[in-house]
Amino acid sequence: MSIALTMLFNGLTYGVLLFVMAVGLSVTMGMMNFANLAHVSLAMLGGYLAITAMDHLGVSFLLSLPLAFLGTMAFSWVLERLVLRHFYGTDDLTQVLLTIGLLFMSVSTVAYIWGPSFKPITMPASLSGQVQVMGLSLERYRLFLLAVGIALALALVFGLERTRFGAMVRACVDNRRAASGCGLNIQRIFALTFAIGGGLAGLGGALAANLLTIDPNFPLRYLIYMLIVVSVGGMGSVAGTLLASVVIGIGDVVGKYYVPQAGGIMIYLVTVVIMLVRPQGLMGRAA
Amino acid sequence: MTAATVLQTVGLTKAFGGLSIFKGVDFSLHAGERHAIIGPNGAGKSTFVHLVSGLLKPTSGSVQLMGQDVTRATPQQRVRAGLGRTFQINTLFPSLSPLQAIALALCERDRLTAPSLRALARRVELLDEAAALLARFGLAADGEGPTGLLPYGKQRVLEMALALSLKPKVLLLDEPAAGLTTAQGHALFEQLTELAGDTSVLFIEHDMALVFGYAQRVTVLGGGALLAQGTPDEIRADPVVRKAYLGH
Amino acid sequence: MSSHRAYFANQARWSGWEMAFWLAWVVAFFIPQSNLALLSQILIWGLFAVSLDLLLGYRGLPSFGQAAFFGIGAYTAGYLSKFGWTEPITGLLVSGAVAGVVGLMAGRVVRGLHGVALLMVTLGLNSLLYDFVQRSTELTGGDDGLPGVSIAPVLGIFKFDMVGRTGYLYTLAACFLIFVLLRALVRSPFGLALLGARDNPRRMQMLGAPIDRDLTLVMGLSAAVAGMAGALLTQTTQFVAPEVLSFQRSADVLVILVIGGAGFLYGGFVGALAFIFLRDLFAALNPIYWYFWIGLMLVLTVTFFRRGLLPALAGLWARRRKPAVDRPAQEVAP
Amino acid sequence: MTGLIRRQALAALAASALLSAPAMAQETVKVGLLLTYSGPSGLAGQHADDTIKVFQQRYGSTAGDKKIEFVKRDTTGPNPEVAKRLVQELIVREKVQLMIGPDFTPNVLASAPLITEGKVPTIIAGAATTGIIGEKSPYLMRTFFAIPQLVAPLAQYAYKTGARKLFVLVADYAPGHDAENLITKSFQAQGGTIAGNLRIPMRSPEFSSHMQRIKDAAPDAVFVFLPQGELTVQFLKAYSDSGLKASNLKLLGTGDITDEMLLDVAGDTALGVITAGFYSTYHDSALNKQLVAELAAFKHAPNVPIWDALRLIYDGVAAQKGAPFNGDKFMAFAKGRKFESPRGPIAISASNGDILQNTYIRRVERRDGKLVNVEFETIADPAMR
Repeated sequence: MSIALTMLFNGLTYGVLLFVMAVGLSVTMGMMNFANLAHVSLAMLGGYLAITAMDHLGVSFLLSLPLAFLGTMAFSWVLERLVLRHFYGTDDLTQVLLTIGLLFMSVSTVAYIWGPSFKPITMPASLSGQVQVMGLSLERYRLFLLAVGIALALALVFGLERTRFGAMVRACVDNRRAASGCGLNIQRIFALTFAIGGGLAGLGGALAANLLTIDPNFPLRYLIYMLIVVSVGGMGSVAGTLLASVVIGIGDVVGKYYVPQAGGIMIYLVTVVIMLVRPQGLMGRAA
Repeated sequence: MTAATVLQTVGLTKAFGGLSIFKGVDFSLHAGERHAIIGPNGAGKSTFVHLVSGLLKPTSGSVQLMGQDVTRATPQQRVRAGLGRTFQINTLFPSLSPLQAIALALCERDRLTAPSLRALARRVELLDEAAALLARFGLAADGEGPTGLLPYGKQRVLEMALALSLKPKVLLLDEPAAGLTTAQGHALFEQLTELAGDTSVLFIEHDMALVFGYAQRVTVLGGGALLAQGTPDEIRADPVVRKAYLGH
Repeated sequence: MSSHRAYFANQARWSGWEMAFWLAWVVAFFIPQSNLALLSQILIWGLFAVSLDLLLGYRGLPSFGQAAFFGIGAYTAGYLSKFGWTEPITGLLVSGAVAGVVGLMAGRVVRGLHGVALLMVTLGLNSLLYDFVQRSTELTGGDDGLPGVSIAPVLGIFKFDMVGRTGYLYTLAACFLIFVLLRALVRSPFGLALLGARDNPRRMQMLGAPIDRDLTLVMGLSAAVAGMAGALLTQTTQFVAPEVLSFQRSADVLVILVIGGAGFLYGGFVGALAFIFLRDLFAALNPIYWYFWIGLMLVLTVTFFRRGLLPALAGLWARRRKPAVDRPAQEVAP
Repeated sequence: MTGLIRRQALAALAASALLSAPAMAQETVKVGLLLTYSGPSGLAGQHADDTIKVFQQRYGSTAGDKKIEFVKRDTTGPNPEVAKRLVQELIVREKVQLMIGPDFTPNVLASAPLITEGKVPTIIAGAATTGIIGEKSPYLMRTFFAIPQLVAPLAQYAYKTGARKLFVLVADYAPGHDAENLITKSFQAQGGTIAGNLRIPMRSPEFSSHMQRIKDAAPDAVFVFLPQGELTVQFLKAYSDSGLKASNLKLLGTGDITDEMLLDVAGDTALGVITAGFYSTYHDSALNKQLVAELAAFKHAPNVPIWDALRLIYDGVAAQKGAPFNGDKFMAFAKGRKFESPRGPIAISASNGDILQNTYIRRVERRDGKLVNVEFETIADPAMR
């Protein structure tokens, strides 16, 4: 029984990690109807910023997380202002191809700046190894990840539900024309939302550095996972992305444990089935 | 002797969840008749046309077209049975020229669109028919330019030409004169009368001048129900209609 | 001939450009130093992109899984030759048929989808197939490729020689014949029906058009052509490995078609020429960072040549030949 | 398509022709170089280039009376279609007389027929699967390693040091399946039993379920075979995070999982891992120490298979002094040749051209601040004697 619980815990924390990395993309896709595949490159950037901060500035791991968030947020702001805002309203194929181009460019640029090999991350002792919780031996880092994930989910849900800015963002998601009709500065809201989404991806990348490996080919490896989480969850829905992340995280881990022959295809099966049954995703609005 | 009924609905109802927006309408259209449907906004006019053309599935009730029950039929099957319709908002083919659009409609009518290696250009009689149709609708000069660049008025005419090119037995017009000046509206209805021949026409219209000018019978819808049905004069005099719709 | 008949005949007739295009490939064969192996692969990429053009350009359906059909064709040709059916031409046709049948089935599955959902389902199906082929080592040889592929000489006479002469002529002939059939198809009422459904499915319904049947047929057709392109690759390289149905290949062919220009049937070849040639050039110039230039090329294409190189070139040529004043902005009608 | 090295080499050639007395036109032997420079495994190509630079700094670019000129091409990874085209380009248009690579088994299998038809002696320095060398083309040789050379000795070592229940974990791809069958057969031949085996997907970001399966099987040793790259780093991290490392369950693997390229990325998670490998930067020989020192300038380990391939080419070409270069003569010279490599004594098998070499059992230890594979047992290749 304890094995099943451990597997559930590991699956949940893996899902939380996917959520943090993907939620920004879900909001930008849902709100600005903009498919930004380069979002996964922003996650990689966050990973590199955190590692560089720790190696060169001697910053602790915990402090490197906000730095990764702010650094990627700033970069996302510039990227949106310079390039992406000219492509709002184009058809989704154009956006997909544009951002695949940006993704390819990010792979080479990062290899040029940080070198082609893997970047190791040194974890503080307090976050490595195992700890006994209710008879289960759980990894400390995953507990930390769960805590950060829950805090973030709550902050996002409250941020969107309770704050004025949240209301403005939701207004834009529902009906951009109406929102701009009643005086909302759409451009500024888009820019800010995209930057926050990018910052979240950066934070997700920094958190992922300890579980996944950070190297220039990070985007090529994890692009598909992020697309799956966002489309299965439903564009524009934070709760949908959270649900999809957890379902896919647990499905992947538990699937690999109990049905090893199925190997990695569980995640693809889930995607195809859900997309056929509910093309708009679990919680997305019907197209 | 009343002419044969070409289109009939019995107890036609449509409800979205609890909200029923179309309550048990019995309606009949006679062969060769020009029939107008009027009613305030939200009266269910467009819903009625969508239900009859098959773009919406009714919750209950039935639709008979040329004597066949088409309640569950797909739009394509209804078109085969002789139905043609236009749309309130122009739904045309932006990247095709009017000539190509009409040629496509004729190919669909004659069931020529199965994969084949025979070039469209070799079906000369069909192309001639398409060109002739365009000429009759006064669009001969614009045949080869992109539809997207046609002025709005001509696009409305093309919308009608497309529907008529199928030689439908029953033609549904969803506010054909929408967005046109009164003069253009009348010109469009003149062309319709002249070209429709023995096709029965059911049209939704707001402009009372056009309704009373061209319709032989009128149906008034209100709140998703049938308020009244009769000749233009009867409808003009009917107290229920005057209160619900004309306001005095 | 009255103007409307000329209008349609004009679209069907082979223009000077088209003949020059195919003649250039024949002339390239006789140029002594020309890299026939590279040109053959460009042709195969081009045909593969044309198969996607049927879906994307003519029916408006994007797909992230076109490599699945390419791979099915490639492996079918491989298995045929492994089990003794080494004759290439029939092998090519059988491979196309097998891929086509799978395409028809896929067509029925993805019928109601569009936009991102369609991209994800095609991506998912492609990934499932790739994973299966790569993992079942006993059946497909997995990563090491299918062992025992050898193709008999074409028509029993022309052996697949080292320099690639037979390979080039065989590929060119196959591509040309398949292309001629596709060209006739898109100029038939079926082609016009595809364009109509791309522009406005609702209007097509009200014209009584069987758009679902057409969609399944065009998926099957596009899969068959992709399968034949895959078979050509297996037959000319006498080898097949899981890489033929990788996600990377599906992404590359989409890039190629967009760069070339969707909806013109020639966009696939023009895009393949530009993409493969530039990729080879960038890779030789700077083997480590050439990905950057491919990405930049894609961004520039999507930004400036929104509808691809071909229409941009055609537009340029049209403007240069006739001053814009007396000629309406002639959209290159397919 | 002139590669970078080719332009420099051409310039050097022109210069030397002008300067030297009008001697008999010096013959140039062109050597094709097919490696991966881009994409996920692009690192190997770059390390090979540096190794070639060091070799040429030491031995110049002439062998005997002939000039050696490299023609470089990027196979962009396991891409048989591209590899075959590049091999054809090198043989037919560049007219290379020798070749190193292509890397990855599918690339070699696709190119073998061309290599045979072109009669171009080719040294494989980056593909380990069996059934290629000697079988697919008589002109193939290998300076890399064959999977059995590492797996069989490891099975013997494991049994000898007390392991009875072995858990086998491999990546789910062709070489992985080969390794799985080999380790299972050789360990059972020793009398040991397989506690369990697992094939993990090539792209598997999440490892906790795999670790749990190892714990369930409760083996006394774990054998691992993974491709070089993120899977290895993630496995080692998960192995230590899940507490398996702390329970000092012996971890055995082929040299790939503790390759110097990944050692400092894996960090302490690799400490104590026992592997069977053919080369360690810590190998105790003067030749190796000097090479490692010279490559330290490039901040990475030497690519020894490339180094040995160059050694073989230079010696083979020099042996044909005074006569135009001949491929078949080179093959005759190379087969059966024994020479000292930075990894230790090696030989090219006279029968099929595959490599014969010692297998070293090594453990990862920290020596003067750096993680290295310390060789503590040498198993000589029976065919070497």
